[in-house]
Amino acid sequence: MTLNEKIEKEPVLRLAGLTKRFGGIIATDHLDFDVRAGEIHGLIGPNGAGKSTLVAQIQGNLRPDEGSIIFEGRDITVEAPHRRAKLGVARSFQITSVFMGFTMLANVMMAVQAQAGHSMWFWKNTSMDSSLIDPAMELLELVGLTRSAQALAQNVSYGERRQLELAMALAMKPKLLLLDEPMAGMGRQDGGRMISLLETLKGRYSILLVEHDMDAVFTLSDRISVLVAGRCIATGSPEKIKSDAGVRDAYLGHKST
Amino acid sequence: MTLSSVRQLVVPNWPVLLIFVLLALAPVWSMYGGSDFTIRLLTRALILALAAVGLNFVLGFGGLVSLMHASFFGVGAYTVAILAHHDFNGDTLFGLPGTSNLLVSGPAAVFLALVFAVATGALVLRTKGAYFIMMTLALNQMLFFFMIALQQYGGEDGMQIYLPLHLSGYEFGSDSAIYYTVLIVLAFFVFLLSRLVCSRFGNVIRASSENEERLTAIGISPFHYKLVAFTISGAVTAVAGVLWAISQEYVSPADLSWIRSADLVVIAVLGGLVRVWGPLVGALVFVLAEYFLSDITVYWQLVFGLGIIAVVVLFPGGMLSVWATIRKINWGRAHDA
Amino acid sequence: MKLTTSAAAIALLFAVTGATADTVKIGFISTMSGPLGGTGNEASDGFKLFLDQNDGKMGGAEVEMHWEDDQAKPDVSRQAADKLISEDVDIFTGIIFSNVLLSSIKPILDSGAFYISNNAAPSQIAGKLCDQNFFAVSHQNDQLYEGLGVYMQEMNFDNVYLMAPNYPAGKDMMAGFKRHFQGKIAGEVYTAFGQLDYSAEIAQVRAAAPSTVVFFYPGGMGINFVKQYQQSGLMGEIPVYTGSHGIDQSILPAVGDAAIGVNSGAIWSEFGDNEANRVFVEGFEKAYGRIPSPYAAMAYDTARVIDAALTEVGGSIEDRDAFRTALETMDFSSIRGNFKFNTNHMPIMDYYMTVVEKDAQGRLVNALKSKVASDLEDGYVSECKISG
Amino acid sequence: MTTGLFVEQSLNGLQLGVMLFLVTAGLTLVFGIMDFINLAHGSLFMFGAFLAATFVKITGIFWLALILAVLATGLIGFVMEFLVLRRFYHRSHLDQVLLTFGFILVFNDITRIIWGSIPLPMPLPEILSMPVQIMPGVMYPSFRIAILVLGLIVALCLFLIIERTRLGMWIRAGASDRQMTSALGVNVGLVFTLVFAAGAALAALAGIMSGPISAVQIGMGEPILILALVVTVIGGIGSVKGALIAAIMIGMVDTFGRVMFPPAISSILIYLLMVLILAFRPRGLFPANV
Repeated sequence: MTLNEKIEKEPVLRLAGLTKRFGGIIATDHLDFDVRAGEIHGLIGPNGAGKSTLVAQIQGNLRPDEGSIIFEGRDITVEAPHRRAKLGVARSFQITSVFMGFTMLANVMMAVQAQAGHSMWFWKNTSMDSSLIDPAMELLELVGLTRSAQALAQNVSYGERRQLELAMALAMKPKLLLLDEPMAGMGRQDGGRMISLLETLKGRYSILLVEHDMDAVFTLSDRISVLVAGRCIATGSPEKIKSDAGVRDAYLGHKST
Repeated sequence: MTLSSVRQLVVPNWPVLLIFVLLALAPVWSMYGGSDFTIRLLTRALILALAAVGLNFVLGFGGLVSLMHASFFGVGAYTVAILAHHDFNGDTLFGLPGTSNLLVSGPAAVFLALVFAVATGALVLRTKGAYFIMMTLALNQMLFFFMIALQQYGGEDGMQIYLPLHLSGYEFGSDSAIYYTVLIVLAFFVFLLSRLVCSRFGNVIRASSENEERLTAIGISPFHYKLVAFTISGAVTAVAGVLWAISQEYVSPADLSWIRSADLVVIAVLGGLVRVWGPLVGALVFVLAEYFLSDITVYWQLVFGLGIIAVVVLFPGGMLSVWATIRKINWGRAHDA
Repeated sequence: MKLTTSAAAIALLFAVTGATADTVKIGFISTMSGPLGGTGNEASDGFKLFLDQNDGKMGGAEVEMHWEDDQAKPDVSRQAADKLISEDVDIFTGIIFSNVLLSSIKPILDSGAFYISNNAAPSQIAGKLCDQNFFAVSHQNDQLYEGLGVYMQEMNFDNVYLMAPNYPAGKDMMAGFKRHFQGKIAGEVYTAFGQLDYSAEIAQVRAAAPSTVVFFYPGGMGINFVKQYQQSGLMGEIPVYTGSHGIDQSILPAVGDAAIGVNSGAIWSEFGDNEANRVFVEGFEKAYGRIPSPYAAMAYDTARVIDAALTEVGGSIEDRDAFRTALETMDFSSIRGNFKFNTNHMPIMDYYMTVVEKDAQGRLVNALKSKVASDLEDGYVSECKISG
Repeated sequence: MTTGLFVEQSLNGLQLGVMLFLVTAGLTLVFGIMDFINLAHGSLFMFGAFLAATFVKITGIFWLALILAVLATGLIGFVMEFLVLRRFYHRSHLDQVLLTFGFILVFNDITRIIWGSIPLPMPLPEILSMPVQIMPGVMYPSFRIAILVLGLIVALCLFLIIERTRLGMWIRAGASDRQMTSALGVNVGLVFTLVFAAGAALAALAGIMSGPISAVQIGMGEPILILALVVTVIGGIGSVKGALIAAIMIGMVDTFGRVMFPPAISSILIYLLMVLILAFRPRGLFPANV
């Protein structure tokens, strides 16, 4: 392996021995795991496997008990969530979490503004600030929300709000995108749109995709990891995971047969 | 109804211009047919409006229900009064002479309010929701009891300002002069804060009231922004306190009681939180309703209370939403037809 | 608010028809609404009684009454004062609380109107900041306790324990007491204003074992204190004394039998033996169905002072100097007995001792025991320089 | 301070604390379970005292009046909840504050229209009118001992109900997760109405018991309300255990503070305590819904 290759293979995110306990329950159990640059890494597992807990630890809302989180070669285990966001860890929420009283455009503008890092500006009216509006409109176009840009987030459909989540995450020019069930609760049509949207992102972003929709995960992912009871029982290409006996027993068995 | 659903209400900004024009004409009207008292009454309403506009910056836009804004009001008023008191007595305070010059005591009042707001804000902003409400109430009570115990400045009796307050020699000769000063200061801060809420900083404040978790996830830690907003808000309310000292020539602990804080919240909510100038409507309604109702019956608080309940039940967005509601009805009709 | 009494209505009619020359405008600002509204209503009832008994006239002049509610808030009182000033009111009265009075008194006096106080008269206004147009019919604050000090000094009380709320009036009252009382003070305790529970302080009293307790607790605080003191079983062991208004009819029914045996000073008593007082007390009981409190009595006496001075000047207040001279020099017989205005326009008056007992009908009353001081002056008269 | 005096002051603090607990219990339950800030809780306290004073006058029997007034106030609470308040559980705290602030104004004036503005008499029940000796040389008012005992009984009953009964289970579940509770098929609306009525009855009980030792007057509920809110947040919103501990803490601090410090300090002591506790524990001592 050449040096160049080694650098290329140095993952965007690496978890080493990550452990999180809630009382007697172990939600994350000495987990070793990585996300490589430019890949979509699917994360699946039955309910209660500890997927959301893991995402929260990577984002910083939960502090792990043991182990470390390395982001682009830098230990961010104890970094505050807004600092991680600044470094390039972006997250979309499992339960939709946007600024409900803002318009769709204002939501994305907020994220663009946060990324730009100049928020102690007191005078300039942002509703005419093209340095916020233009990138925000571009992102809305990317996720297909141009038409509802002026609608309040609380008045649009659930699917559109999920798309908005994605646009906000992208606005942060993330180096790692944490997508926590982006298709949850979506209808067939919306779900299909989301899949093709994520496909266009493939290769441009490093993505950790947590999703229940197996079709989506297997279509989109470069690699897939299977989480059961806080442990990673298998990692590999979709084909490899499909044929893994252990995975079938622990997880796929219930669903696909 | 949450703040975010109130934000659905479509309220245009032009009525505030109309209100200001009418207010600017009030002294002319009072000269022909009205009475001087109208000006005094409106002055009181406008000062309370400014105090509530200051409060509304954190209440309506930051979602922070502060019950300590009377203490900022009091800091403003007492600073002016205490400096004037030492000027009258010809003695000193911490080795500094007193003054009745508002160009000195006014900035001093605002500076003290800024310091007080930063110190208390750093404490209260650690808490949320009902705990925040109670933290602010407690701090307000502490300052209130402190001023009551401070016999040197009148204790519960309060203190009269005996020397005329002036701007480096210019004295307010009439009630109208004070009125226009108050009106201009109010207009200035309404404009200033209107700019502020639309700025990047304002976006962060509004976003923090919507969803702090989301804000953190996109890389902004709201604490410092909220602290800056809380400080600005306190300072604006302190400016109202300074105007209060000018207009009343008397300050007392009653001016910073928690009841005054609650009044300011009522004024802001009654007017409407979605616009910077909402509290102006609230203050006019509050002061005029109190005045006319108390002329009609000793049980006016009963009527007033029922009025508050009615507004909360029927118009959750305050008086501003009366407008939006009417518009909605008209729109509905047009749509049906 | 029962805004327009018949008197005011009639007066208004006259005002409209242009008979302004013989109309006197009186502004009565008091605490009518809210939790503290009790005393203000007592005062306005007393004032109204006089008008009702005299066909709405004072000294031959028609009276145009302007009733205003101050809600016990200084800024609301100031607003009411501003309004009445703009309506050219001649005489102001009615305010109960010192801080409320202080917020409004400067603009009132600046307007050239008179303030004739039925209750509030803090030490500033009796001394350094006295004014030629400010008169107190009722008392200077300290006077409510000065007579008690005189009495206890004469009776050689010793080892006395003082208790009052920690606010200016509380300090004034105790200062008034100590001005004449030279005996030993066993302890002096100031409690938070508006305190509800006094058990801790009462336990301290028991531990200090004084001969007597002198307390000043107005309104609800008085009800709390006296009830709790009686329940602690100390009432029989360590007698309690209070100044005038200390255990009056505005709180006595609420305290109930617990108040029996409380000694109280008094600048006025419902049993005062003079014709004017009988007219007042009987008239009040008939009109309102209760025993008048000193707040009602002082407002009634204030109305009588205005009436007497207007009589002197022939019913016109246009000549302010003449009206002032009348107030200063007239021979006025108060419902309290001897009375005249001092050079600082505070009253010079007599002082009585009373004790709470049950009367023949089983009602609690402050039974009159003795007159303990005559021609009592306030302590600030030397500080006042009213320029003629 | 002698031992006797120390014991007496400790009893005073404890009794004040238990009294505060009686007022706070209902407030913190309503606050915790329905997420509703009820500023009119103080008005219910006042109604309890006024109604009891009236029933004492009519019947002459304190304990009968107590029961009648508790029931009547509970009924008032029931009606309030049923007609208006239940529509506000999902509204913001701000709207709730404003609504119940309006209720305070209305209730104060209604009280004045019915009973007039002069405070009402409320005598001690005959058997508790004399102080008793609790230690050599220490006499203590028997009625205050009754408050202490009653308050502790109420605390015990509340614990048993909340920890041991099905209703209590719903209440605990409701306090931590409302949606889950309704998913369990519990008639949440009914539970809420009952809890509110019970809270009103407890406020009334506190008002009645404070009647014989303090003034039964308009506005008597407001200072108590502020103290009850302080106790609520120190204890942790929704926690009955927290309310009991915080109430006794406040009672002790206030009582000894008044004896040991000048009034300028003692009057802000409890607020200082609250600010300090919340600065380090922003959700109170015993946060109920984690």
